[in-house]
Amino acid sequence: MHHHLILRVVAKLLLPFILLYALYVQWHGDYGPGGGFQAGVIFAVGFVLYALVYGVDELTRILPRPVLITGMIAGVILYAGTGLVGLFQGLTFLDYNGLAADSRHGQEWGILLVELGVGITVASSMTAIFVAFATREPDIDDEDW
Amino acid sequence: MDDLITQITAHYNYWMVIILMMIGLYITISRGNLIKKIVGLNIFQTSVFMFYISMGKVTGGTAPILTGNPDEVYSNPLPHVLILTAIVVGIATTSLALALAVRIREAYGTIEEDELLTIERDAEAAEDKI
Amino acid sequence: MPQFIAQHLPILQVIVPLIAAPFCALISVRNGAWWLAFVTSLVTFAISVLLFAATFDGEIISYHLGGWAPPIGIEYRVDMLNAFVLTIVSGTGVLTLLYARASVAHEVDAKQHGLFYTAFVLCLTGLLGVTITGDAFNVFVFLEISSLATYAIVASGAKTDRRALTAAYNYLIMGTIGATFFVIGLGLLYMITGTLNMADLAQRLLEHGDSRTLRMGYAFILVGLGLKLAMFPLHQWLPNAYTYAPSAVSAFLSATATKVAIYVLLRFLFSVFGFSIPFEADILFLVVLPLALAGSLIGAYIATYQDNLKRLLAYSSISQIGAMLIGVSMLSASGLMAAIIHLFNHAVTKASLYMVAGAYAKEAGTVSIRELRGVGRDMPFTTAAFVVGGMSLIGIPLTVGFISKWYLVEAALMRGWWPVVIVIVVSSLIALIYVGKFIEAAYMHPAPQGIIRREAPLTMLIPMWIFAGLSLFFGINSSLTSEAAARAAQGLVAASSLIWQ
Amino acid sequence: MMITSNYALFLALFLPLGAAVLLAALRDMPRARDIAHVATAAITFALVLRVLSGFLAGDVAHLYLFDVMSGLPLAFAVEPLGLVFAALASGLWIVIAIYAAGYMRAAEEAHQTRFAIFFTLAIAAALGIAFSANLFTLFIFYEVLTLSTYPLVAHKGTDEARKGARTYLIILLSTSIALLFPAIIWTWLASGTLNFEPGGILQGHLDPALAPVLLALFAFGIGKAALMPFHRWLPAAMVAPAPVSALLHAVAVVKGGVFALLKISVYIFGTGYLSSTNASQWLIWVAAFSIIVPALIAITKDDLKARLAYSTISQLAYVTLGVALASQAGMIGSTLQIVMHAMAKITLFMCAGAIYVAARKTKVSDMSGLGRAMPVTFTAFLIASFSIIGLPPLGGAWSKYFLLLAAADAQQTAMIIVLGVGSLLSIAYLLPVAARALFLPAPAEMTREAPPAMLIPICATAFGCLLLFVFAHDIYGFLLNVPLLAPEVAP
Repeated sequence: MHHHLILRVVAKLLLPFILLYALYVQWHGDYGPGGGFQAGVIFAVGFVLYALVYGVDELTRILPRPVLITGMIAGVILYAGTGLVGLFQGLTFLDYNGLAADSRHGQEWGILLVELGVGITVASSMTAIFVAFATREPDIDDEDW
Repeated sequence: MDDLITQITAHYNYWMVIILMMIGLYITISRGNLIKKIVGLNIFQTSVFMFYISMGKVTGGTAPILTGNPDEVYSNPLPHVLILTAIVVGIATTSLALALAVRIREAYGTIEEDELLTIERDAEAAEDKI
Repeated sequence: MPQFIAQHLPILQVIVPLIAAPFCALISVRNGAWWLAFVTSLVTFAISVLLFAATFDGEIISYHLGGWAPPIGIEYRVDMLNAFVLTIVSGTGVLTLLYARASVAHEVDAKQHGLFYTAFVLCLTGLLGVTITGDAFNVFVFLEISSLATYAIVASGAKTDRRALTAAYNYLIMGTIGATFFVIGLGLLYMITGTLNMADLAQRLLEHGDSRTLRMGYAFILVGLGLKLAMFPLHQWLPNAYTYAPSAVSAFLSATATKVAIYVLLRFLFSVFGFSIPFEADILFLVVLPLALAGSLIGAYIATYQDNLKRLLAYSSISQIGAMLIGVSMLSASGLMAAIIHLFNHAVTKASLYMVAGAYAKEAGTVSIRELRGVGRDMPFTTAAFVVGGMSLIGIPLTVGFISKWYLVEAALMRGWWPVVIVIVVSSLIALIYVGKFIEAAYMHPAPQGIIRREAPLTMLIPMWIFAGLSLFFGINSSLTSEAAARAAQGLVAASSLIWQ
Repeated sequence: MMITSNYALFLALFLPLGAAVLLAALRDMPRARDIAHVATAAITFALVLRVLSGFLAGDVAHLYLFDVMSGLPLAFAVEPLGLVFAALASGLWIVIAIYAAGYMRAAEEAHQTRFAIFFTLAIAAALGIAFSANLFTLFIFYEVLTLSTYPLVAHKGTDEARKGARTYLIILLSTSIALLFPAIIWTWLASGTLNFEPGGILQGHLDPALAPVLLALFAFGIGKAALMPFHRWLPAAMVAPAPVSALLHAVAVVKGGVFALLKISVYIFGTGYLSSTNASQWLIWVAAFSIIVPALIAITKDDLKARLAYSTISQLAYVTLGVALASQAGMIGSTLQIVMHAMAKITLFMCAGAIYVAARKTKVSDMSGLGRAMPVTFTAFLIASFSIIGLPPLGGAWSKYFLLLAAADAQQTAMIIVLGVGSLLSIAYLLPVAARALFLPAPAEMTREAPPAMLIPICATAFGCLLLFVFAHDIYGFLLNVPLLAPEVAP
C-alpha cells in the first residue's frame, strides 16, 4: 500500500471537507434542502472513500463492527426516544410540542433530534453494508474475474 | 393529430416512467444473472421514484421552502418525502439482494439462474432416489 | 399509569417491538436475544388483547401521531378487524418464539442468533404496523420492513439446506415487485385525491367517481397485494420459501405474513375503494374469483404428490388462501365473515402443522414423508398434533377447519353459487388425500430400519399443542371467533357501498 | 331409580369416552381391560334402559351442551326411534365385547388395547347419533363414527388392510363432505333450523320441485347406508377382524347410516311432506335396485365375509325402501328391519369369526362338512340365516311383513315383487353355507368349536332372533309413539 501517493494525500485532504459538508447538510436540514438521510449518506461516503484508499482493515480499525452496530441502534433509539418524550408528557408519540417551553421551539428541537437519529443510523448502516461486502472472504482469485 | 401530439408531449414524464418501468421489469424477468435481475429491479423502482417526483411538480413552482412571500408557488413536497422513504427501502432491498447473491455464489459457485435450477433439480432427483 | 398506557396502546403496539429489535442484536448473553424477543412478543400480545377487548363492542380507536390530526398526520386506527388480526399476529409471535428456542438452536448457527431474533422481531413489528396503521403509505413502509426481515430470516435456513438462499432471493424479487406495484397504485390514488389517509381516501374516491386513473390504481394495488398474499398464480415464491426457511419461521410466516396481506387487501377493497364503481366488483368476479377457485383446487392437487412435508403444507396454504379469496369475492357480509374466520382458523392450524414438521426435522432429521414412515409410534404427541391439524385442513367436525368450511359453503349457498360449493368441497376432498397420505405413512407403515427417533422436547410440544388445542377449542365452541369475524365483516361492509347483503 | 333420565342420558353419552381413557390406562393388564370393556358396555346398556323407562313414564330426557356456532348447538334429545337404535347398539355391544375378548386372543391379534379403545369410541359415536337432537349434532357424530372405525378396519396393518381401510375412509368421508354437508347447510338456509321436529321442518320452506334433489343429497351423502353406487366400502372393509365386521354391519356403522336416513326422513322432511310431494318416488327404485343387484353379487362370492357384506348391502336397501315409501308402515318396517337385521347379521359375522378362529377357513367352498365339528356355530348360523330370509318364527319375518304392507299400501305392486325376489335371493346365498357345512361329508382333519367366550355370544344372539319374533309386538307398539305429524297449533 505504498503506491497511489497522490490519491492518498488528496483523499486525506478531502476527508475533513466531506465530513464537514455532511454536518452542514445535517444541521441545515430544517432551513434548506438536506436532512439526516442525505447527511448520513455523505458521512458514509467519506468513510467508504477512506476504506477504498487505505483498505478496509484501516476502516475497521477506526470503526470496528460493534461501533457500527451501536451506531445503528443508537440512532433508532434517539429517534424513538424523542418520540417517547412526547408520550411521557401526556401528548402523543412524536409530538414535539412539549420538548421546549413553547411549541415552536419544541418542534425545532424535535426535528433536530430526530434527524440526528436518522443521520447516525444511516451513516453507520451504509458503512456497515460496505464493510460487510468488502470484508467478505473472497473465494475466487482475482484472475478469475 | 395535434391533440395526439399534445397528449404525448404534455405527459412526456409519464411516458418516460412507463418506458423505464417496462425496461426494469423486462430485465428482472428475462435475465438469468442474479445481479442483472437486481439491476432491473433497481431500474423498475427508479421509475416509480420518478413517477412520484414528477407528480409533485407544480409548473413554475420552486422548492418548498418558506421565503416569506405568501404568493410563492412551490411544488408539493409530500411525494418527495414519501419517495425518500421508498428510496431507503429500495437501498435496503438492493443490499439484501446483493448479500443473498454473494451467499448464493458461495454456496453454489454460480449466480446464473439456469445453472442454479439445474443444480436444484439434480438435488431433488437425488432426494427422490433415496 | 393504566390510563396512560390505555391511551397509547396503538403506538405501543408497534414501538415496543421496534425498540426491542435492535437490542436483540446487542445482547451477547447466551439466549439473551431469545429472552428479549420472547418478552417483547408477550408484551405485544398483551397489548393486542387489550385492543381486541376495547374494540369488541364496535368502538374505533384513533391515535394521532405527533398530535397531527388526520388527514394531514399519520393516524393509527384500530377497529374490530385490525384488532382481530393484531391478536393473531402477536399471539402467533409468542408461541412461535417459545417454539423457536429449541428449533432455531438446531437450524441456525449460534453466532447468528442475535441477528436472527432481531430480524424476527422486526418482522413482527412490520406486520403489526401494517395492520394497525390508517395511513396508506405507512402500510407500504411497514410491509417492506416486515418483508425485508422476512427475506433475511428465510435465508437463515441456509445452514440446513442451501436452497433457502435461492428461495429467499426469489421471494425478494417477487415481493419487491409486488410492493412496488402497490406503491404505484398508491401514487395513482394520491394523484386523484391528494391524500393518503385511508378514511379520507375512501371519502374522496367516492366523490371523485369513475376514472381511468382510479381503475389503474385499483389494478396495481390488487396485483401488488396478490403477489404478497400468494394469490394463485402469483404464488411461485411461497413453496420454496416456506419449505427451506427454519421451521419456526415457516410456522410464523404461514400464520401471519399472508394473513396480514389478506387483511390489507380487505382494507383496501372495502374501506378504501368501497366498490363505488362497478369496475371494482367486476374485476373481483371475473378475475379474482376464478383465480381463487383455480388456486384452491390446483394448490391442493399439487400438494397430493409432494414427498416433502413442509412443501406439502406450503401448497396446502396456497389452496387455503384460495378459499379465503373465494370468501372475499362473494362480496357479501357472510362471505367476508367466512374469509375472516378462515383467516384465523387457518393461521392456527397451519402454525401447529409447521411446528410438527419442525419437530420432525429436529428429532427425525428429515421431513420426507417416505423417511417418516412409522413415526407415529416414536413421536406420538407430535404426530397426534398433526392428526388434529390435518383433520382441520380437511374440515372434519370439531375442528376449526369445519367451522370455516361451514361458513364458506353457507355463504356460497346464500348467493346460490353451486359451482363454488362444488369447488370448496372438492378441494377439501383433495385435502383428505394429502393429509391421509401422511397419516397413513406415520401410523400404518413400519418404520425404516435402524432409525432412532425421540419425542420432541416440551418447549416444542407445548406451543404446538396450544395451537392444536386452539384449533380444537374454537372448532367445538366457535362463538368468540365467529362473533369477532362477523363484527369485523359488518364493519367492512358498512364502510363500503356494497349492495349485496 | 336413583338417577334422573337427563343424568342417565348424559352418562350414557360420556361414560364410553371416560372408559376409553380407562382402557388406555389398563393396557398392560389385558384381563382387567377386557372386564372393564364388558362392564362399560353393560353399564351403558343399563343407562340406556333407564332413559327408556323414563321415556315410557313420560320423563323425556334432553341435554343441551353449548352452541358450536350461533344457532347450532350440540344437543341431545330422546325420541322413540333413537331409543330403539340406542338400546340395540348398547345391548349388542355387551355381546360383542365378550366375543371380541375371546376372538382377539384366540386369533392372536396385536394392539388389542387400541382396538378396545376405538371400539368404545365408535359405540359412543353411535349413541351420539341415536340421541342427537338436531341434524348438526348428528352430522358431527356421524363423522366421529367414521374416523373412530378407520383404525379398526385398518387393524391388521397389512397392505390389504390399509387398502381396504383407505377405500372405507375415502368413500365414507367424501360422500359426507361432498353431499351430506351441503345438504345440511342447504336445509339450514332453507328452514332456519336443524332441529328434529315432529312432522319435519321443511314443509313450506322448500320448493317441492327441489325436494327430490335434497333427498338425493341426503340419501347418497349418508354413505354408511351403502346405497348403490356408494357401497364399495362395505366389501372393502371386510379385511377387518370379525368383531369389527360385526360392529360395522350389525351394531354401529351401517345401522347408524340407515338410522340417520330414517331420522332425516321422519323429522326433517316429514313423511307427510315426502309423500305429498312424491319426492321419494325415485328413491324407491334405487332401493329396489340396491336390493336385487347386491344379492345377485352375493351369490357369486365364495369368501364368506364378502358374501355377508353384499348381503348387508341388500338388506340395508330394505330400510331405504321403507324410508322411501314415506308412510307409517314403511317407517315401522324400516325400524324393525334395522333391529332384526342387526340381531341376525351379528350372529352371522360372529359365526364367520368363530369359523376363522377354529378352522382358519374363510371360503364357503372349504367349509363342507365343517358343521359336524362345529354344530353349535352352524346351527346358530342357520337360525340367523332364516331370520334374514324372513321366515317365521324368527324376527326377520316381521320386518319383511311390514315392508310388504307398506308397499301394498302405497300400491307399489312392483315393490312387492322386488321384496319377494329379494327374499328368494337371500335363500340362495345364505342357505347353502349352513347346508354344505351340516350335510356334506366331513373332511379328513377335524377341528373343535371356538372358545366359549365366542360361543356364548353366538348362542345368545341366535336366541335373540327367536325372541324378537315373540316381542316384535312391543317394539311395534313403542314405535307408534313416533310423532309423524307436527303438533296441532291452536288457531
